[in-house]
Amino acid sequence: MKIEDVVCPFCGCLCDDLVVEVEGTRIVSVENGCTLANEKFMGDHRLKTPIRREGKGWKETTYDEAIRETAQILCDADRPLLYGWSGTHGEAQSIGIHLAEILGALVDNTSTVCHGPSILAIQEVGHPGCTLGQVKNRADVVVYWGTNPIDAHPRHMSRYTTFADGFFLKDAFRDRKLIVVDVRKSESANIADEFVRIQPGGDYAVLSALRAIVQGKRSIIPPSVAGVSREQLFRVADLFLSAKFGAIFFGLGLTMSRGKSKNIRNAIELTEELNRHTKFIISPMRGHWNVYGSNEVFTWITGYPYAVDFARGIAFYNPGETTSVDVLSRKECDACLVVASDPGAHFPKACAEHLARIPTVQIDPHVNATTHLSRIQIPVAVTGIDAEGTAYRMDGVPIRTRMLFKGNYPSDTAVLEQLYAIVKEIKGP
Amino acid sequence: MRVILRTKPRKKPFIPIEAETIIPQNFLRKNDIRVYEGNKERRLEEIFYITAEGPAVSPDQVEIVLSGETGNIKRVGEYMNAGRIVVEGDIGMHCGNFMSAGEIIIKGNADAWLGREMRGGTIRCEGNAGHYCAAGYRGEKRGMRGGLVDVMGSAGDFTAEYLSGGEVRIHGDCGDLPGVEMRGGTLTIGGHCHRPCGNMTGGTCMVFGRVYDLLPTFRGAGNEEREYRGQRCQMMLYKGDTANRGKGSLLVKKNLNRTGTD
Amino acid sequence: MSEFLIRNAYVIDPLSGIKGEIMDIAIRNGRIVEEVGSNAEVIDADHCLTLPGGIDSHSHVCGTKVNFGRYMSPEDMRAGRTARKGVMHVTSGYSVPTTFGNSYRYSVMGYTTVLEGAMAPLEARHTHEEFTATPHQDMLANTLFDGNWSIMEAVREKDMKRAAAVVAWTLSAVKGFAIKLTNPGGTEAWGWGEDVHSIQDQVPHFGVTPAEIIQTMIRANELLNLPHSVHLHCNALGVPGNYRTTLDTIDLVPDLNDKRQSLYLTHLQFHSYGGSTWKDISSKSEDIARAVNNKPAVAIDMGQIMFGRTTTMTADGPMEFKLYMLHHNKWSNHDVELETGSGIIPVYYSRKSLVNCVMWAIGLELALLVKDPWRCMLSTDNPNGAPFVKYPEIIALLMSRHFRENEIALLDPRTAHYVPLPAIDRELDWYDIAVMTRAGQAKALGITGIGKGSLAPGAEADIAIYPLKPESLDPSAEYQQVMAGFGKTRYTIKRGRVVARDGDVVVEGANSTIWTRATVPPGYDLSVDPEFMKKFEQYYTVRMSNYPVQDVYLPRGICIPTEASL
Amino acid sequence: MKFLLNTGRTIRQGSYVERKNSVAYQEEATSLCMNPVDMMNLELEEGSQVRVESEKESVIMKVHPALWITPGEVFVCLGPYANHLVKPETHGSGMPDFKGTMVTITPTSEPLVTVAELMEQCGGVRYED
Repeated sequence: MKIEDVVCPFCGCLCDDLVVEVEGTRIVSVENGCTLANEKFMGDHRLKTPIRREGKGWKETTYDEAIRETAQILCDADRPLLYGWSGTHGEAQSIGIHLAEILGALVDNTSTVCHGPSILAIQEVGHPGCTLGQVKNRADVVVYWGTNPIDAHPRHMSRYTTFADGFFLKDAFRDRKLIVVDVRKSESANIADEFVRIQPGGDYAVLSALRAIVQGKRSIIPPSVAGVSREQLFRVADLFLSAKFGAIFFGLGLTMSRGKSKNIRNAIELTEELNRHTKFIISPMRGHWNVYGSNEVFTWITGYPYAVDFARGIAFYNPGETTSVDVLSRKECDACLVVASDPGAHFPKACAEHLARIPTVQIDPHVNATTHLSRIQIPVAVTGIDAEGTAYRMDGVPIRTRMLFKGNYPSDTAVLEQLYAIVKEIKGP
Repeated sequence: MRVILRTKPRKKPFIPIEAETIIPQNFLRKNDIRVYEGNKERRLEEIFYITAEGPAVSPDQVEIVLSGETGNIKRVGEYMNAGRIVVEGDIGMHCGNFMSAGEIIIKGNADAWLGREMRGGTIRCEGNAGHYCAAGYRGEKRGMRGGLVDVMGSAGDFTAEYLSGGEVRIHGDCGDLPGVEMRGGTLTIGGHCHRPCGNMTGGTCMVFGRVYDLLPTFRGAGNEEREYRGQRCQMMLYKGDTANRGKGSLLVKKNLNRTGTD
Repeated sequence: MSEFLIRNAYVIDPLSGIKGEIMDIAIRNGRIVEEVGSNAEVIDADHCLTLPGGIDSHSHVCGTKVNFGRYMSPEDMRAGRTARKGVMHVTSGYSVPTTFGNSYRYSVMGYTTVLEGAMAPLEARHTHEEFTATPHQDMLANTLFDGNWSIMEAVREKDMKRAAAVVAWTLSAVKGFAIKLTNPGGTEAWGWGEDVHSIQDQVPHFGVTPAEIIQTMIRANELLNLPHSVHLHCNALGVPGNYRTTLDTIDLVPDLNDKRQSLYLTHLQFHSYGGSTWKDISSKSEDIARAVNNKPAVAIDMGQIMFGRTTTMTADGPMEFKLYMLHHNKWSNHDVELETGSGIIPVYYSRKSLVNCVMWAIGLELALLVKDPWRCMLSTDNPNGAPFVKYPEIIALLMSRHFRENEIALLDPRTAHYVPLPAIDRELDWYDIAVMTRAGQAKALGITGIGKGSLAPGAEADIAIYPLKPESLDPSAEYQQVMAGFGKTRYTIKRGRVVARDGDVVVEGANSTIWTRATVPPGYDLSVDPEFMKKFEQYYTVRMSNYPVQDVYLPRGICIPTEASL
Repeated sequence: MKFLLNTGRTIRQGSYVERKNSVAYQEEATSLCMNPVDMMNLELEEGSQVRVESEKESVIMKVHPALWITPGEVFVCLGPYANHLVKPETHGSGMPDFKGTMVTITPTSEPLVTVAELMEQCGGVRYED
């Protein structure tokens, strides 16, 4: 059976034009997908049953037992951490947050090691953005700053920017200028009209310089800023100013390098400055397919997009203090539930060591690095393949992922609902 | 009155204690003071051995002495408006948040957000301070508005972020971006720092050590003389940050072989 | 079968013509009935003011821009935090509370139905997700068409029926309730960083004017026989001298419907400014109120501002950027492809600002000068003018001249030169307030037919009992009590169930979402229209099949079906 | 020799991300991209094993030449191997310095470890399916 307009649950592009052929509970072909999508749909490397660590080995267990033991672990803890969430649908995220609320837990999503600093910057200065269709239909200047879409968001350029013809740009590839700013000459830099190579850690200074230039203060700019010549800075600023509609997309090159949120703040303030002259927008290249959804769901329930601490009953938020990496490396938490992510692979070693030290439970379809650090793992259906639910694209557009076939695994929602019910029962009214 | 709080051993010593209730005014009467250990509410005596000596009729006659394993105790002195707190060792995050009067002495190191959004009073830290020392809260446009934060050692990154009033002195080094978003008040840095005063719109920052990676958007505006620890120093004056409105002053001590954008 | 009897209620039920009578109200299975059996649970109202549940006909509480208002404002979130308590979830936020925060606070004030003022169709799913997390009010969504390309093409072709077909398809696809136009044409212009400045300006590249969009949409709306009229946020919001644009707009309105207005003008306070700059801004409330009084085909809501901090959020992207240039705090913007835009900035309305004082006066003046309370709804355009928790204070200001005088004394002393407020003696009575906070809304929204806004047998048992005794209370003198009383019901009853009591929410709640579906003749069904489908696939970034909001998002949806006259 | 370690996504890393225990994932996540000039100075061939050491930690990786990287910098796709080297310090931001860790690189003949072995070094117990 061929299913059309399938939504890809891999990256923040959330492409929704895939054609997937299904035979029973097996996917036999994928059309329109990128390499990442093909691997996601065609790959079949699921953990078969719930597993539980016993001594130096692992034993199979049942869902009921695994969930009941997880509930007990979480209820026994004084500072449990519920981490992950960006790899599942919004309905499951919502239960997870209510679970944290009732447990007095910390709840955090993968933004913490992704666009968390972007959120901090947005909280300082706001976010002039738009949906991706605005860029497709209008943008004549596109900037990728500290991001390499060809590898990380393979269809971003063909669906929304460089290669995507739009209403006001009938021949996008010719009519749009592409500027790539990075510390290395990435695949994306190779096809840029202008490649700006910055010394590592130099983004803040370059952005400050561009702001000053846009304000007409050219005389202050020294011959070179973080490895970028004054001439190139002027050229880039002129390209910005001559745009009818400019779009800046930025990635982890800004969020992870020194200055962190301040780099993004500076980029947003440049965008704001440009809006005094023309139309400009800026947007983070969100990584996981539903990481933005986790920010949305967290926000409407708790008021904050990530890193929320319910220890005191109320929601407390302070990244740097209530973020997972900090809490784990300071050995604060005494139990951890990981849902739909892999902190074992993506956190520094000290954090992985603490996950191994405390009772860690993972709810995830696959065996990953965190599996080895856990006490229990509960396999679930993959949203977008054998489970469905809401996801938010990187620009905030909500799209419902599809269930392509009914498999044998329970969804994240089903497992979390059961867990929530047991915790509620243990905690009492 | 002198109240001595000495920590008891804890089963899970890494779980922070939240103790905004530890402020002088709460010890005037024999209140039932509670703190939090993770998600569990505890009576103060579950966490501390408590001794109290002498009388007090107003909070400014109360001195609280904290000793033992205090490096993981947060929010001590939050909203404090009178009296004195002495921490014999290290102190956890958010010490002296919103403090409006009184004095906090920390003999060891202070963790991050020391004196966050402080309005008045004095915090003196004899060791080092963590990140966001004397800074603001997420999303809020004003950080510290009054009072004095005096750190004998070094401070971390983003020191005095959003400083709007009052005085911050770091006698050792600062990390990256001290005085970032600063809009008023005075920041004095005795040692070295990276990229001071990014995006500043007002106030004065003086650096008596070296500045690394001075931002390209600061404009030289002559020389001035300033005194630091009894010594007259020749300073270079920069106005900035011109990426923003450029109304702030950054003074950097001259005659060091490494200044500027090197 | 659940039965309730409310005894000794001081009832004002304007839709039933009851203007203050002591009576009993019987409830069975969520509806008001003539009588119940002797086993019914009894609530003694003890002569307290008893009204139909409150209805907010223009508020921003759910959806993309509201959530972004939260997302970007941790400083606002920390201002209103409560812990989990009984069945109540954790809440955060003051001006943009979390969904549960909004729901509980509305419920405690006796509100049982709320219309979200602006939903971008492309992001409708988000609004519906938040609706289900706002469990104590029935929700409706105004759906944005101000910059809709298909609409503007139909307007250009002077094809009113095509415009109606676009509305019908969209409302049905996104489960929206009514047509919302926010700065029509201006949001498309903002796609290029531009704006339209009058209703006769051309929208760049589309060759239409705001006036043409408004006129076409008013008529298209009636062709579809939708319950509500077009809901308009006029052009030139917040600009000194904009009252001319507003008067020009009111001039456009034909009278096409004998049950309700033909055009709903929202937050009119922001559209009633005289002067030419911020220095000489003045109140033109008298001109505007006169125009409204002379035009029965329009209804308005106040858009009152109240002093203090809040967050402004609107689909009017260009206006928010202008506002940002004044405030320099922080600015978010979110243009939505082929449809609309939006902007958000935090603001602080200060008594020290003459402009803010004038704005404050204008809202009250409109409510006092518009003679017919059925055509003037009480609103703050929550949270733009103020968070809705300020409604009780506004009610007290409208009911007490004395209170107004006290407040005016605190304002910038120059205010009196720019506004007529000090000379207005009118004090609204309990009946006026009942009309302006529920009955008028129900009529204007066209939802009386599904049992909203009244206490007559057959109506939904949405009831608010306030600790106020109109028989012995003088609102003019005792305005503090009025304020306190409207702030916290003794009982809020939703669909026959007590949901809030003395300030606490007591049940989990389960609301409905009310939407409209106009059935069109086959030739007007755009879901199979090749040209529409082709353009959709070319210019949108989601597939047409993934655009409609699935039924699963409306677990308790109430559809109001209509038959289009195309 | 000292290098600045940069990390980021690669399409191969993304492709194998749900098979973290596979050889393919291990190969990609231990591939260290280095400018050929630096390789020459260190006398490294394509595929040579190196020990990459940060302040406290070290891992074994394999070198691959890359012209797109500046001498003095190296690139490894994000994953458990690279993250092993990154300090948990977040500067009060919640985010470690994933893109700016100073490392020392020396040739070695020690073998690569699997993801499971790496996690065992963190105190875990390997699960093999």
